[in-house]
Amino acid sequence: MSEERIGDKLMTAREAVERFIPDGAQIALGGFTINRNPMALAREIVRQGKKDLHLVCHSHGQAMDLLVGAGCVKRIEIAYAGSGRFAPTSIRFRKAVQEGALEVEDYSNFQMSLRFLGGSLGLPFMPAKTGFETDLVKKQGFSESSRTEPKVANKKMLEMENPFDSGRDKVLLLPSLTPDVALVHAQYVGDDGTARIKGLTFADVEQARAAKTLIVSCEEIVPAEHLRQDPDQNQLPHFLVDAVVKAPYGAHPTACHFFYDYHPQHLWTYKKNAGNDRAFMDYLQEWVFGISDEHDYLEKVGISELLTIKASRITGYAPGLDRR
Amino acid sequence: MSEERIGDKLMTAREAVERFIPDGAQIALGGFTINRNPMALAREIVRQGKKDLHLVCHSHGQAMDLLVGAGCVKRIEIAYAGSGRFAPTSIRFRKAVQEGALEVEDYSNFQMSLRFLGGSLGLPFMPAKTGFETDLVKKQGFSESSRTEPKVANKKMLEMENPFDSGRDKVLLLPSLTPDVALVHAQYVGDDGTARIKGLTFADVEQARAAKTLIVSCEEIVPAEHLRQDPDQNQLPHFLVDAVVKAPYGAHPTACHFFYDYHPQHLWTYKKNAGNDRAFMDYLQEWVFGISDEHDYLEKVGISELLTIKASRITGYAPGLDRR
Amino acid sequence: MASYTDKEIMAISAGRLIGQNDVLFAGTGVSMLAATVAKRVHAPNAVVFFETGGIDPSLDELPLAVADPRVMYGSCVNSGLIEAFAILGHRKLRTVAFLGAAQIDSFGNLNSTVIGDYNRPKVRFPGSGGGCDAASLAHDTIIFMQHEPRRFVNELDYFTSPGWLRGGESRMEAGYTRGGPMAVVTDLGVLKFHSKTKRMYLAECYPGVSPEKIIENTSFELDVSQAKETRAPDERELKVLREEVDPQRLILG
Amino acid sequence: MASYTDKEIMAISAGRLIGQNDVLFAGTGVSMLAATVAKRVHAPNAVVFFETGGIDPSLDELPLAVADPRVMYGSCVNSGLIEAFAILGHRKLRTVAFLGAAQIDSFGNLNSTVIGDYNRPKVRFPGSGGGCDAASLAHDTIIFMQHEPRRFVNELDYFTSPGWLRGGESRMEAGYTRGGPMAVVTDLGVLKFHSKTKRMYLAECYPGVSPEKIIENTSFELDVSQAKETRAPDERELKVLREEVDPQRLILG
Repeated sequence: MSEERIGDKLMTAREAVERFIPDGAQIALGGFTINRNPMALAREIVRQGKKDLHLVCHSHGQAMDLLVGAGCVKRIEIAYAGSGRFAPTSIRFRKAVQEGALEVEDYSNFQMSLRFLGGSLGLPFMPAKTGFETDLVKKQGFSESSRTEPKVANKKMLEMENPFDSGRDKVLLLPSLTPDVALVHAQYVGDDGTARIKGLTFADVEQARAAKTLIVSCEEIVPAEHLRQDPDQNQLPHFLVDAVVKAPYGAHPTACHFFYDYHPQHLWTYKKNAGNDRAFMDYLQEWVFGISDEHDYLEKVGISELLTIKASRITGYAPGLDRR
Repeated sequence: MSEERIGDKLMTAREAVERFIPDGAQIALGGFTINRNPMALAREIVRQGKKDLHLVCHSHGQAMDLLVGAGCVKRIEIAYAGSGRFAPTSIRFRKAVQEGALEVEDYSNFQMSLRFLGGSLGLPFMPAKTGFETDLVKKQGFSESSRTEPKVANKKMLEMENPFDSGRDKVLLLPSLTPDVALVHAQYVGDDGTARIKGLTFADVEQARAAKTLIVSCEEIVPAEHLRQDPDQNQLPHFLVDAVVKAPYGAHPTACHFFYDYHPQHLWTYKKNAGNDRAFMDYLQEWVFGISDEHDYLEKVGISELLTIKASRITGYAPGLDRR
Repeated sequence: MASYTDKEIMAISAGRLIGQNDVLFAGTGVSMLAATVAKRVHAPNAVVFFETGGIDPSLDELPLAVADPRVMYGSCVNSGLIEAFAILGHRKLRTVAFLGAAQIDSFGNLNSTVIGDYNRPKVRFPGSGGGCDAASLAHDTIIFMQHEPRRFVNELDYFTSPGWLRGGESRMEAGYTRGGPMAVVTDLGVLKFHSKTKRMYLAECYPGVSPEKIIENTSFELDVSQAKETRAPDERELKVLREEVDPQRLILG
Repeated sequence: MASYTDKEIMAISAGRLIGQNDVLFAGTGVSMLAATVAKRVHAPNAVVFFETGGIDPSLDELPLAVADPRVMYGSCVNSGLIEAFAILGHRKLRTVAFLGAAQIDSFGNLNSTVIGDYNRPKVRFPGSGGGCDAASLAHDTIIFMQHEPRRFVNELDYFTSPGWLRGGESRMEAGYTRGGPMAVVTDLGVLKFHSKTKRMYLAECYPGVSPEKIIENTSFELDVSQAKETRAPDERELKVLREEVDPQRLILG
């Protein structure tokens, strides 16, 4: 067992964002639509007014829409922009695309997941068998000039004959993703820095391993010995984790399995305000800029509301939660 | 929850081998050198005198050497043939290769693992960045005529420029593996057929998902509800499992984490006998042919020997086991 | 004869198309209802799984998105996205995927990305998500649509997910190894695809809906010669849907 | 001056080459000893991991193979093979891989597959295992060899794992992105590679071993002009090796 202790990796969200997220960084957002989004880190990125970010996501929701809405994002590679019933299409994303204020390149979920997998395995590209002859292949969102930038693949994807097949079997080749930064919210981090995600991991593990810098926000920091009693359940070894941010409710208003459900009341509030620019500015002022850190944020959400979404340790969600 | 119950998938090793393993089948062996080899199934394959099998393994040990030694195997694609200290090179494998009695194609562990991964994802090939200009690329073990057979890739591997890189970045392309049968020994199978492997999974999960037919032997069959209390730990959903064989000590003499350690005494006995043909025939007669089923086999190993390798529920191995 | 809403008959009609041992790839909304009611009424051995990796969950409460923690409870396996898509396309599984979209053409190709020019769209939708993957890899797909002329179009604004491409054998020639849409379930009826030409035709009209009404709501030419009337949802199907699957009417509305 | 065996000085000399925050990719046998003693004596923050996926285990008892259950106890992560190889080649990690082989040439290329003709070999060895992958992907490799002429050869019978290929820049031109052997640790001394030509040269002779003896045991021309004498293993290094790492002398013999 190494004497590795979390030590100087443990820091505030402010410090992690200041140190590891420069303007223009390519960022992979962990989580999926309304589940386990790295919201505390996203709020801090907005607070620090980061600019020209290049987001890479499969299916993303609240964190992506907040960053796009706050004008932090210049370019995004994405498969699905929505938050289930609470936003069939992510509202600020939709507005930005329709106003031409955002460079978008569309892929499918499996394609984006394979691109992260390829990056996590040190492979330059990955084959895929989905989307032949669709506009995902034929139409381009990024301009030719963007294609010359370092973190942008020089081609969106390619089609190729399968050299191991005598017939006409074809594959698409997808450029791998190696993001500058991956943001992951996990339930547990050991005091040696190792992370354990409970419930569905989506593509967080591939994103985390593909990234140059990995920031993990978490609900709890626990003795490493506890996590080492069942290492099968731990996904991210400490030497891959660059920064750990203790952030209870750090995924709010999205869900965190076994800790809290998604928060319908807040998601409806977001939906109500995101529809027009003025109301959205008020939302940002009230829930991001006007708040110095996550404790104020949670005070503002209020304990009674937090209790309504308290997840059962058995089911992992809040049984009987009013979700209308 | 589906009403799916294990029902007619539960069968004896004899029935599973009879029904699902024809002569000439391509078989992926789960486990790794001296850990979690599907030994009970391998012994049954030898007992039924299966012929012309085509094995595909990364680093394999006892099960592979038993099958090769008993003359069941015509062709093998492998990265490493050995059982750690107990056989730096697998003894019957070495003899068969030196006598020209076995077609062998060498790959590396990462290459074979990527080939299984490609097969599990429905992809025809996988890129790799290991082994450029080595003889793994340049020398061929399989004859041109074998290369025309259905389950043999038409090319061992190919080299290709990376089309997403302006420079001279290269990749190797490896044909994916979709074995006719995968043999996996797991600690637990639920009574709905779902399997949970504890400890290192090696490439068992990729092999199991890449295969057309999946046979899982296991230490215990437990209520599905138990496994469903923590689905994060289950790797193989019931609808991928074709046959379940209850086989306590089914990996002996290799280890099964949290159940039993590898059995040095038996592995040294194997090593002593495998060196010459006559002695090896005696070993097969004594430990395979002369035994009708696994209960007789365990009687023969003997309870006191089994107690010496009884694994601790905490460490997963037999603390203080004499391994000289 | 019990009364029922559009969503109810859509969910139930789709549910009837499910085979005993199918593996159902459920999306959100009506497709979630269809998969769950199919399992409870027609095919108890069918397995519902979600593209996020929740396989065969208990579904005590209805998930409102494929990433809803409710897809993770009581499941046999909680895997990652990649493993879920591997199952979706697994050659030994009869996977049936439920899809929705903004537009559909006469060969069942779908648009869930934009209306207007891709680089400066009039309307932006969420995008493919797992839709293109499901349409590419599943053994069969069932598509849910509101039956309106602006949705049943001659030409898609953006081609997101593959149906039968240009009809005939064009799907297989393009590189796909299997699959293709089995049916389109709308609020007016059920449409299927001609076995040779792969062009959409009207298979069923819901009670009280005339083939003419369906033609009016379809921009491309539609063969209605084989249309029969759909059997109305029966008591049991409605009871399961309303009391067990969506008691809070979260999706039924 | 304490007495010591070949294996002891080999394990300890290799251990001394390890940096503080290295991630050590351990094989079986002597390389297992070297990784463990390096960690306990020189680099407590170094992390030992195994190609089977056992990462940073407690190593209370010495594993006898990379798949020994002892690599799975007290580890921070138990992953699969693929994840382990991804870590081995991870661009942000200084991974140091320990390798052994049957033959080595003057550029550190290795043979662990056959002696004689590949299709009908005189002697068959286990094969690459993870050796070729480690030699291809690790930040550095350290090779353990018995110093004999039949092992230090002009030309390999089979080229299994890449060292510096044909020397100079040939490794990078071949498609590798980093790595290459840092040192060869034998029972007679320690050899390194010229920074430009990448040809092997003698860096250290163990106490009592003359450069001539090493030349005698090397089939190819060897530059011994820079050879110094290795500092003998000290009390502490031997104590840790004998009492903590391999008390049963399972590998030390």
